[in-house]
This record gives sequence, C-alpha cells and structure tokens, in this order.
Amino acid sequence: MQNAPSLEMQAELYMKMQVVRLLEEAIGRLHKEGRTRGPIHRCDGQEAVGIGATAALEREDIVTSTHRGHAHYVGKGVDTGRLMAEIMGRATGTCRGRGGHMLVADREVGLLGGCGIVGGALPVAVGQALAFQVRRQPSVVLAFYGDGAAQIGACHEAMNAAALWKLPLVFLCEHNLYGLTVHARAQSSVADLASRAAGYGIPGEIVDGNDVLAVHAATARAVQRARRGEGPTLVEAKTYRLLGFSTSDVGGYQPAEEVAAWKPRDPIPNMAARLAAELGADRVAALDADAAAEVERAVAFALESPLPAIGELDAGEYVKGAA
Amino acid sequence: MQNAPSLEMQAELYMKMQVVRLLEEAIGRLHKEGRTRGPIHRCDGQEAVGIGATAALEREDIVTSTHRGHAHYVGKGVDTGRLMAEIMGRATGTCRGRGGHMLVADREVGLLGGCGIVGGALPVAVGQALAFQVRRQPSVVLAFYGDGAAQIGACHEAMNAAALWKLPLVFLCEHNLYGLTVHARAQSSVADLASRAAGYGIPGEIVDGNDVLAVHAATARAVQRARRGEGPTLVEAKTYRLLGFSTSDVGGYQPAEEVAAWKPRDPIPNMAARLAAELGADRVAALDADAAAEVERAVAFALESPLPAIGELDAGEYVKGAA
Amino acid sequence: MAELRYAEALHAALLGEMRRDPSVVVFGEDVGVYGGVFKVTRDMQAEFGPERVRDTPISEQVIAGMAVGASMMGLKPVAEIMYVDFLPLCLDQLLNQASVLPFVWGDQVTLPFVLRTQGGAGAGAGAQHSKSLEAMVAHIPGIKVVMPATPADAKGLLAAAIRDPNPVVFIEHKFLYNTRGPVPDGEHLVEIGKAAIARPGSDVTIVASSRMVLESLKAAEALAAEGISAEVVDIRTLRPLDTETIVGSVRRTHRCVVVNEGWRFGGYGAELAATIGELAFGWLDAPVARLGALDMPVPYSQPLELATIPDAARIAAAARDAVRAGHG
Amino acid sequence: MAELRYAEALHAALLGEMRRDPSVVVFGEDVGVYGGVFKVTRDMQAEFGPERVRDTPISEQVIAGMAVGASMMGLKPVAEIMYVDFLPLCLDQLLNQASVLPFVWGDQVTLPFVLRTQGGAGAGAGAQHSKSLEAMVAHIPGIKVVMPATPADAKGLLAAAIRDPNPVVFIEHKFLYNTRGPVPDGEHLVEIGKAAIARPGSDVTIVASSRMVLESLKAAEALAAEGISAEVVDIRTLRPLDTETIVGSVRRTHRCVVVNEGWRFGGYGAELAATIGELAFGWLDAPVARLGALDMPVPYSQPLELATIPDAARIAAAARDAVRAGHG
Ligand SMILES: Cc1ncc(C[n+]2csc(CCOP(=O)(O)OP(=O)(O)O)c2C)c(N)n1
Ligand SMILES: Cc1ncc(C[n+]2csc(CCOP(=O)(O)OP(=O)(O)O)c2C)c(N)n1
Ligand SMILES: [Mg+2]
Ligand SMILES: [Mg+2]
Repeated sequence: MQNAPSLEMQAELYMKMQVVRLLEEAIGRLHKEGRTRGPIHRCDGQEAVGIGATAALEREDIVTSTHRGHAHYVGKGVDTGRLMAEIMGRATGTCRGRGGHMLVADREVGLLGGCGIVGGALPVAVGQALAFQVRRQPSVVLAFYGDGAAQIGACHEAMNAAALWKLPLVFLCEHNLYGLTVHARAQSSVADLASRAAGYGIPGEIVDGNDVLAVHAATARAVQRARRGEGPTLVEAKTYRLLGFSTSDVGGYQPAEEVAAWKPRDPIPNMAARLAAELGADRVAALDADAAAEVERAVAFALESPLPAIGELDAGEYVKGAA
Repeated sequence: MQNAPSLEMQAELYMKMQVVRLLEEAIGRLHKEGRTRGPIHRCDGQEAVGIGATAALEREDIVTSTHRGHAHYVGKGVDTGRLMAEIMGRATGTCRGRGGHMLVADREVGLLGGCGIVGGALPVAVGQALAFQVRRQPSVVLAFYGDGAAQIGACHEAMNAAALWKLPLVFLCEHNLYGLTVHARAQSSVADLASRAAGYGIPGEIVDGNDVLAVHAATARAVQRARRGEGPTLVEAKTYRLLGFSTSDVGGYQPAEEVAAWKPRDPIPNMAARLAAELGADRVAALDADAAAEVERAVAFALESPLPAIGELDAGEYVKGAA
Repeated sequence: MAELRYAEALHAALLGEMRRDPSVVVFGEDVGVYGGVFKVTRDMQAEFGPERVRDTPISEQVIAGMAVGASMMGLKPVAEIMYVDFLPLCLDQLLNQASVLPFVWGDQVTLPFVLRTQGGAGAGAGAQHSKSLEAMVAHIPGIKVVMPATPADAKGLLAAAIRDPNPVVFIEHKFLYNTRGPVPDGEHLVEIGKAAIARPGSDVTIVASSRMVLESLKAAEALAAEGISAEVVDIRTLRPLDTETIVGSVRRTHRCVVVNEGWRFGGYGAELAATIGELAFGWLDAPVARLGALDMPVPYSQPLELATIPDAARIAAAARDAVRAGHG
Repeated sequence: MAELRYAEALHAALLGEMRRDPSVVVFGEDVGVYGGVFKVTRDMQAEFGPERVRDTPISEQVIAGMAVGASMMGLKPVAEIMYVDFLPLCLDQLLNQASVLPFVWGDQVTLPFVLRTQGGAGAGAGAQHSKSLEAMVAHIPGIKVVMPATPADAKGLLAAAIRDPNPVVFIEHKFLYNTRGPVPDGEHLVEIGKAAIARPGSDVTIVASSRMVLESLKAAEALAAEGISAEVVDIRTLRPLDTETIVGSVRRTHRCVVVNEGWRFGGYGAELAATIGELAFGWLDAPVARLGALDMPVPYSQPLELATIPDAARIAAAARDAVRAGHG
C-alpha cells in the first residue's frame, strides 16, 4: 500500500480511527466504573498519526510503540478483542494479561511492541532493524515516539546509530505539544523536532499529524527509502492530545483556548466530512456503525474472558530449553 | 582575557602547551618504567584545545573535563606539582591520591573536574551552570567532551536542557577523529558535530583545534555570549591525537599516512615558529626552558611526596555534619 | 498534631524547607505547573516561581546529574524521578558521580541533594511502573537511602534528608500517599539512620520497610489473636542501617522474619538476613525467614500481580512457622 | 588440552560459536578493528567482516537495546560493555526490556543474547573503572549472570551462554585475562547454573567467584599449612544459583566464609550468606563470615586501593576465626 490510498482504503483508515476512538471511549467508561486498572493513556485527537503511519507498512514490518499506543496497535492489525482483553488483564489477551495496555505485543502482526519507558523502545528498534539488515530481509521498523521522548538520551543514541548504519528504520515523532503535563516549550529547546534530523545526516519531514492521508504519504516515502537501503528518516507529525495524559490526570494545565483551537482539527470528523463528500453520508454512517459493532464485540469478548490462573507463575522466570 | 591575546599572553599560552607536552612525555617515561598505574590518556597534538579554551575563562568559571584532561587541568591553573602528585597517587595530590589522572579536581582554581565516564560530566555541568544562573553569579561553565562522547545519550540531554534554560555553559567538543580506536566515520553519523547545534537552537562553530589563538577566540565569544545570559554555544575544535588512546594502546588502527598528514599541524612547533617570528628564537628557547624546569620540579615534587596513609580510609563513606 | 495524608506530610516538609532555606530548589518531570503526578509539589511553583520549582524535560540523566552539579555549587536540590523504575536510567550519575566525587576528589565538594522517587506494586501499573529497586541504590556507598512508612516519618525524614550534607535517595510508595496519620506541626525532624519499633512484641521480630510495615502490622494483629506476640521493626533508613535496634530486637525474640517488597533474590532482605544471621547468630532459634517479591517481572493482571508480592497473610504465616520452628 | 590464557579461552569459545552459527554477531566499543581493549575479539572482524563484528558508537544504551532487539528477531548477539562500571548506563535496557519482555509479552519472544563485560579493582584504574557490580545485575529476574574464574570455565561458560535462550550477563575480570590454565580443545560446554568444588576440604567452606576464587585457593593453601582443611566452592553462575552444591558443602564443614569483590553492604555476598543461613541453619557452628570490598569508592592510590578489596590473607583470617568460633 505504498501509493496514494484508494477511496476504499481511505474508508478503512477512517474506520480504524473510529475504532480507536470508540475503543478508548469504552476504556474511559470502564475506568470510571472501576473496571480497568492502572493509568491508561488515550490518544483522542491523535488517531490519524498511528493509523496513517502503520497503513504504510507490510505485515512483516515491525512497529515499536509507546505508552500511548492504541492507534499503533489497531493500525498494525491487532485483533481488537484480544487487545481489549489484554487491557482488561484477561487470559485471552495478546500477552495473556501479563502486559497491560502499555505492554501490548502481537508477533503475528508485527507489533513488538508497546513500551512504558519513554524512549525505551528506540534502542530496541535499532536492534530489530539491524537484524533485518544483517539477515537481508526487506522489512523495516517503524518506531513511534513522542515530543517528550525526543529529549531523552536513548533517542539520540538510537538516531545516531541508525543513521550511521543506514538501518531500515523510520522514526515517527508524535508531537502532541505535551510531555505528560509539561508543554513542549518548557521541555524542548526547539519547536520543530525534525530540525534534529540534520544532526544525524538524515531527512526530516514535518507533516500535519491530524491528516491521516498526509501522515500516510510521508510515512510511505520514509518506508520506501528505508526499504531501498538508504537509511532512516525522521517524520514529525504535528498533532494534539485533546484529553488528559491518562485516566489519572486531574487537569488544569492545558489552556482551554488551546484545546478549543485544536478541537476543530480533530481528525475523525474532518475525515468523515471528506469521505462523505466522496462516498456519501450513508457510507460514513455505515462505517461508524461497523466500528461501533467491532468495539462492542471486542469489549464483550474481553469482559467474558477469564482472568489468568495464578498457577501459570510457576513456570518460572527463564525461557526453557537450549536455543 | 577576553580580547585577542597580547604577545605576552601568547607566549604564556605557548609555554602552557609545552608544559602539557613535557608533562605527558614525563608520564610516558614513568609509565614505561612501571612507576605509574592504570591506563593514562595523553593528548599529544591536542594541547591547543585545552590551553586555548581555558584561557578564555576567569578563575571563578568552572571547567568540567574528561579522561583526557591534562591540558584542561594545566590551562585552568592547577599546580603542576600537585597534579603530578595526583597522577602518581601521592598524599600531596590535588585529591590526596584518591582520584588519579582521570579524576583530578581542584576547587581553588575552578576545576570540577576530571571524569572517566565518557559524557558523564555533561549533566553535572548543567547543574553547575544552573547554580550560577539561579544564584545570579556571573560565571560560566566550560564543558569539554570528545567526538566519541558526542554520541552518548547524556550529551543530548545536557545540550537540550542547557539550551532550553539558556544556561551559562559552553560545550567544547574536542574532535580528534577517534573514540578509543574507532574512527569518527565509524561512530558518528555526521562529520561535523557542530551541525547538531541547530537541533538545540544554539550556535555551533567549527574552529581549527590546532591553532591555540583560534580556539581561544572562538571560546571567548562563546563565553561572552553565555555571560550575557544568551545561553550555550557548541564549539567544535578539529584536532588530532598523535599518539595512542592511552598507555595501554597496542596500536595498529591509526593509518601511518593519517598521522603523517597531521604531524605538520602539531600546534606546538607551529606556535613556536609564530612566536619566534614575533619575539625571537631566544625568547622561545627561554620559554621552552621554563616549561622544562617547571615539569622537572613537578615530577620531583611528586616523586618525593609520600603515599597516603591507609588509616584515612577509616573516615568512612559519608560527609559528616549537618549542612 | 494534625492528621495528614502521607503526600501532604511530604508537601509540608518540602514547603517548610523551601521557606527556611532559599538554596533549596525543586526540579523534575511535571513537578512545576502540575504539582507532581502524586501532587507532592502542589502549588509550589506558584509560591516560589519557576526558577526554584522547575519542570524538566524527560531526561533522567540530566535530572540526577543536575542534582550533583547544582549541589556541588551551593544549591540544595530536591530532584524527582517519577517512578523508581526509571532510576536505572540515571544510576550512572549516582554510581559514578554522586557516590564517587566527595570521597575521590579528596573532600573538596559535598553533594547535599535529595532524589525523591516512588515505587511499589499492586496498582495495575504494569512491569515498568511497579518495581521496588531499593536494593540497587542501597548497595551504593556514600548515598543514604530512606523509605518512610508513615506520614510523620515522611515529614521528618524528608526534612532531615534535605538538611543532610550527603546525597539521599528518598523512596516513597505509591500506595502510601493516601494513608493518613498524626504528623507533628511545624519543624519536625527524624534522624536518618535510626529504625523504629512500630509495635513491640516478644515472640518474633518482623523487620520491614515502607508499605510492608503496614502489612506487617496487620500480620502482627492477626498473630496477636492467636497468642503470638510479634515485634515490628520499621527500618526507615536502609543505608546506613540501624543494626543495633534490629539486632537488639532479634536477640530478645530469638526469631525473625524480614519482609521487603523488592525481588527476593539478591534483594535488600538478603542484607537484613545476612546481618541478622551474623550478629544474632547465637540468639536465633530458627532461621531468619525472608519474604520478597517473586523473582519475575510484575505482571499486569490483578490476580497475578497480587500473587507476586508479600502481604499480611504471607508474613503471618512465615512468623508462625518461625515461632513453631523455634519451639521444635 | 591446551594451556591457554583466560582471554584466549574466551576468544576460542567465541570463535567456535561464530563459525558454528551464522546468527551469532558481535558488537561493542572497539571490538572490531582493534579487536577489543582486552583483545578477546582479536582478528574476528578480519574473518567475519564488519557486519558480524561491529564497532559501535559510545552508546551503551544502544548496545544493550540492540542486543534485545536483534535477539528478538533471530540473531544471537554477543554484545560488549567495556567496563562493568558502564553497565549502569544501560541497566534500564536490562531491567525494563530484557528482563520484562519474554515474560510480560506472554512468551512471544526469546532474547538469546550475551552481554560481556569485565570488572574488578587492583589495577589503578580509579573509581570509575574498578567496580564489581554483579550484585545489581544478579538481582534482575530473567537474566542469567555468569562469572568464570578459570580459562576452562571461561571457554565452556561463554559457549553455553551464547547457546542459552535467555539473556546472559557474562562478567570477566581484568586481572584474570592473563592467567593460564588447561582448556579442553574443540567444543567445550559448561552448564550454566552449576557451581564447582575448586578444592575439596572438610573444616570450612569458602564460597567465592571470579578472581576471589584464586585468592581463596591461596588462602586454602595457607590454611592447609596450619592444619585447617578448607573447601573452596567456585559458584561460577551467580544467577540461577546452585544452592545445592553450596549448602551441601556447608552442611559437611559446618563453617562458611563467603567472599565477593563487590561492596559488602547489600552485595552479592549478602545473598549467599542469607541463603546459607537459611538452608544450613542447623548445621552451622559459627556465623557465616562475609567478606567484600570496603563500602567506599575504589581509591586510585595503590595502598588505599589494595586496602579496600578482600585478599588471601583476609580470607584466611576469616576462615581461621570461623574454625575457632566453631570449636568455641
Ligand atoms: C523514562 C521515563 N520517564 C518518565 C516517564 C513518565 N511519563 C510517562 S508518559 C510521559 C510523557 C511522555 O511524553 P511524550 O513522549 O511526548 O508522549 P505523550 O505522552 O505525549 O504521548 C512521562 C514523562 C516514563 N514513563 N519513562
Ligand atoms: C560511558 C563510557 N563508555 C566507554 C568508555 C571507555 N572509553 C574511554 S575513552 C573512550 C573514547 C572516548 O572518545 P572521545 O570522547 O572522542 O574522547 P578521546 O578519547 O578521543 O579524547 C572510551 C570508549 C568510558 N570511559 N565511558
Ligand atoms: Mg507528547
Ligand atoms: Mg575523540
């Protein structure tokens, strides 16, 4: 899917964004009812980044994600039922309930995987891309990271190494203007993180992160470059987190005007309008209904699933058997 | 000393470079005789960087150094006798023999201080500069680091933070073309590390690291900028390490042609020629003699000094008393 | 003496020291505008300004290194690492700078900083936000390590830590922030390096820290109902360790259970058990029982997670076994 | 059976595995063109090319993270961290990735990598290049920790580590590289998780690892001259620990000295002493004596440096005391 997406593909991108939104809204409700655990990080308003970028990948390509990964997970094709089950700590979850929402992985679809340590997956992504290069596999790694993560040491080490060795790796920065509660202007010495690409001798591109097609196109270019053996690209997607940093956010630091200014740029209604113009409002309504049904199924599956048995901890800490 | 140095000052810079060279040659001899311990890192060929840069500072300004710090130490004014004593592990050393050549510090002259962890002193330098800023002191911190150190995470974190807060800090990169044995082209994604400055929104300047006056001038500009409250500058001094990475280097990786190409750029004979033209060969010979005498005295002082008494370890691990 | 939450007690200590000493500065992720994710620095930026209460980038190495550098130059930083799970990211600064410089530079600098952080499992925060890593920090010479269990100690130990001329790593617990207790008003200092007898008893000594003190007290309550008198020692400071109080208790009770929320293997409990085994050798009627987390990453799912950490029931069982063995 | 230096034995093991299995790759600082600062990877880049034997930037986090990521995707990395003192720089990758992912991702990945490093004091390398940090790594679940003392074990354990499906941290000692010993030719594997009786004896057990095994053997020699028969157990693997061999020995000798070059407080010796105190409780005639480095940064100056680490004389003295106490 490396050319401009067909209308059918656009419809699918839209539906996937809608699935992410509805899934997170469901999580929000379950959280309020006390039925989920731990802080959960939603990406309301940023869905276009994860969905647009992952759509530029093949199944064999790998995605490394973050603490705010639901759009990456859904975009890469994780079954929503098993995803919700993982978030609910169920035995049927992608990680058998051991991971939780920040540590989702699904090897089958190339998600390896979520990471709750800011920037922690970037050195891992370097290793994954190295393996592709050394083994002459034509695959690439897409590594998501945030504008906050861009300030951490591991990010720098990973970019230098990937650029030095021309690894098949795309750095996708989701610049949503905030770390947890700290505004980018109080944590980054530069407004445009793409400006750092030059310091590694790689291309840096800024893209409208609220436009799923623009994100897709920019990522596709970067993926092609990586596949050609020309090395990494830094894609900076400018976006905004419309809600708090997690379910435990008590608010008070995102100025109302700022939220109000970004609200009209919400990628989902905008894409809905675009599609309605092309395919008709009925088709969009049908997509919405499909998304809602999928999320409903996923939540039901999770809630019906059993919790893991304590006995499985007896397996012990080590992987068994010689390699 | 913030204007172009007078001839007398130039003579002093020359003599200091010569002191460093002779001191390190003496260390080399002592090492061959088995009279020093551990790997010792000499900076033959790079003396102009440490001497030129530190000459742009006031006594109250702070220098953080590296594992290859002899020129920084001498430049900042550490007594050469106590320096040699520290390198020889004597009780009269600047750190009472506890530090050794990589961990020299001398608070009196603003050296705080040597560091054997590559890049490890850069976050510390951020803290020192922060203290100057918060306490409204007009001083600056000059932080040396190598082209190898530039690839480590701590360097990135330090540059972003210092730039963000406009701290009075000068990052001085000694680009000597090598990490330990790894050529810059095999460890840095870019040839010019000054190119990274733009990613932090700070000025980056490249300077001939083998020209002590050029290093001095560039550093002085950066120091002035920092003192004016305009924040950090990255100064990249291009130089070359004419000898091995340390006294334990067995060689074999620095191509003979490369060494031969840099040999004529050795800062000491070049500066000697320049000075001879201005002040006469006799004056230069006198400076050489002074440097030799100083080093001889320093070595004698160190060798005559006692080793520390084991009993002092009883003092225990903690600093005593309430603050 | 007001009744305060643990988080409020910490806030009160910090506020008191900030007002008392203008060289105290606070920095860390989200400590400024937001007031900290656990609200310990709430409203402080408004009172003291963004220079003294500073949000940092997500740069743990700089946070720790900055504490080293700034304290060396006369400030008294109280830096925050949001979760103890992130402490490994800046352990180099603790091991290779904070621990090293005062001694190795021949007493030319002191590093009066505090690094606050919090740990602990049970909240469903997953394997990367639930660890108890005190054993790693407590192994580092030259750095003091404090883990208060009560609101009063939270206040008194934090104030003492800020005044201490040495680096202090101050480890809070995410489950304690909302616990309440009486806290002395005004200036309140608790000496670092002194354990407390949280509950006196005569049949068995339970040595614990942080949240495990609360679980141990619950266990002691249950044991009392069975006629077993358990003494609970809250060590409070993990380094330097108050061996006198601990060993004194064991020499009286002749039996001992040590409880730590960190992984059992190579954990802090090993230091306790080894020290007690050495210094109370002739007094022990049963081996020192050592409880810790199961040796695996903390799983997310609640039943699995709770199965990995010690609790009152497991502590009581171990104490019962020790008492029985001691009579056998 | 050739007589090889420890460094040569490591080289032989690595070479054998590289030739046997094309998925084995080597990377780290200065391991390529130069062949490693301790020459363990000498000439390997010439044989296998720069893609399989790769010099890295000075980026410890990437070195460790790359081992995690590459092993997950089918390579078998043997990564090098030049000094164990730099391991804290990448401890996050060990604690929050390598330890966590296989278990927490529900067995979807294995991480068959080896992280080689070296530690130890006595060479005048200063406080930042002389530490023994095995206690920190041995506390991490899911990661095996190996510390060979002899050339034969260096070869056999490194080969076994490379074939192990789990992450293995392999800690060498800078003073052992030049020691010589008989090493089996060709393929030679030593099982990870098994201790060895380095010298049998009956009066006291000395439990040691790495260079301290050599010091313990010297001590045993000295003790033999005094009529004290010391058994020296070389634990070889620190995690998982072979408690059976160790406890079995102590149950026979009734007295025990544990020796570790790391700092004593909270060190690996605490785990040994605690385990022995628990499992050999009824058999011990004296408290387990625990020797470790003085709790301070390693000073540079030779007399100070040597005073901080255990040696044969101090080990012999502790063993003598244990035997006397046992008769008292
Ligand atoms: C190393 C580390 N430091 C701090 C945190 C706590 N934390 C979790 S998310 C977050 C903000 C991350 O900001 P960014 O990378 O921009 O991602 P976003 O939350 O905006 O998606 C912080 C500080 C963490 N998880 N890991
Ligand atoms: C964190 C860390 N990694 C590795 C080393 C080992 N080491 C010491 S010096 C050095 C090379 C440093 O290169 P550079 O920064 O360019 O300084 P130079 O030696 O050229 O002066 C290395 C890898 C170290 N001391 N610290
Ligand atoms: Mg963000
Ligand atoms: Mg260099």
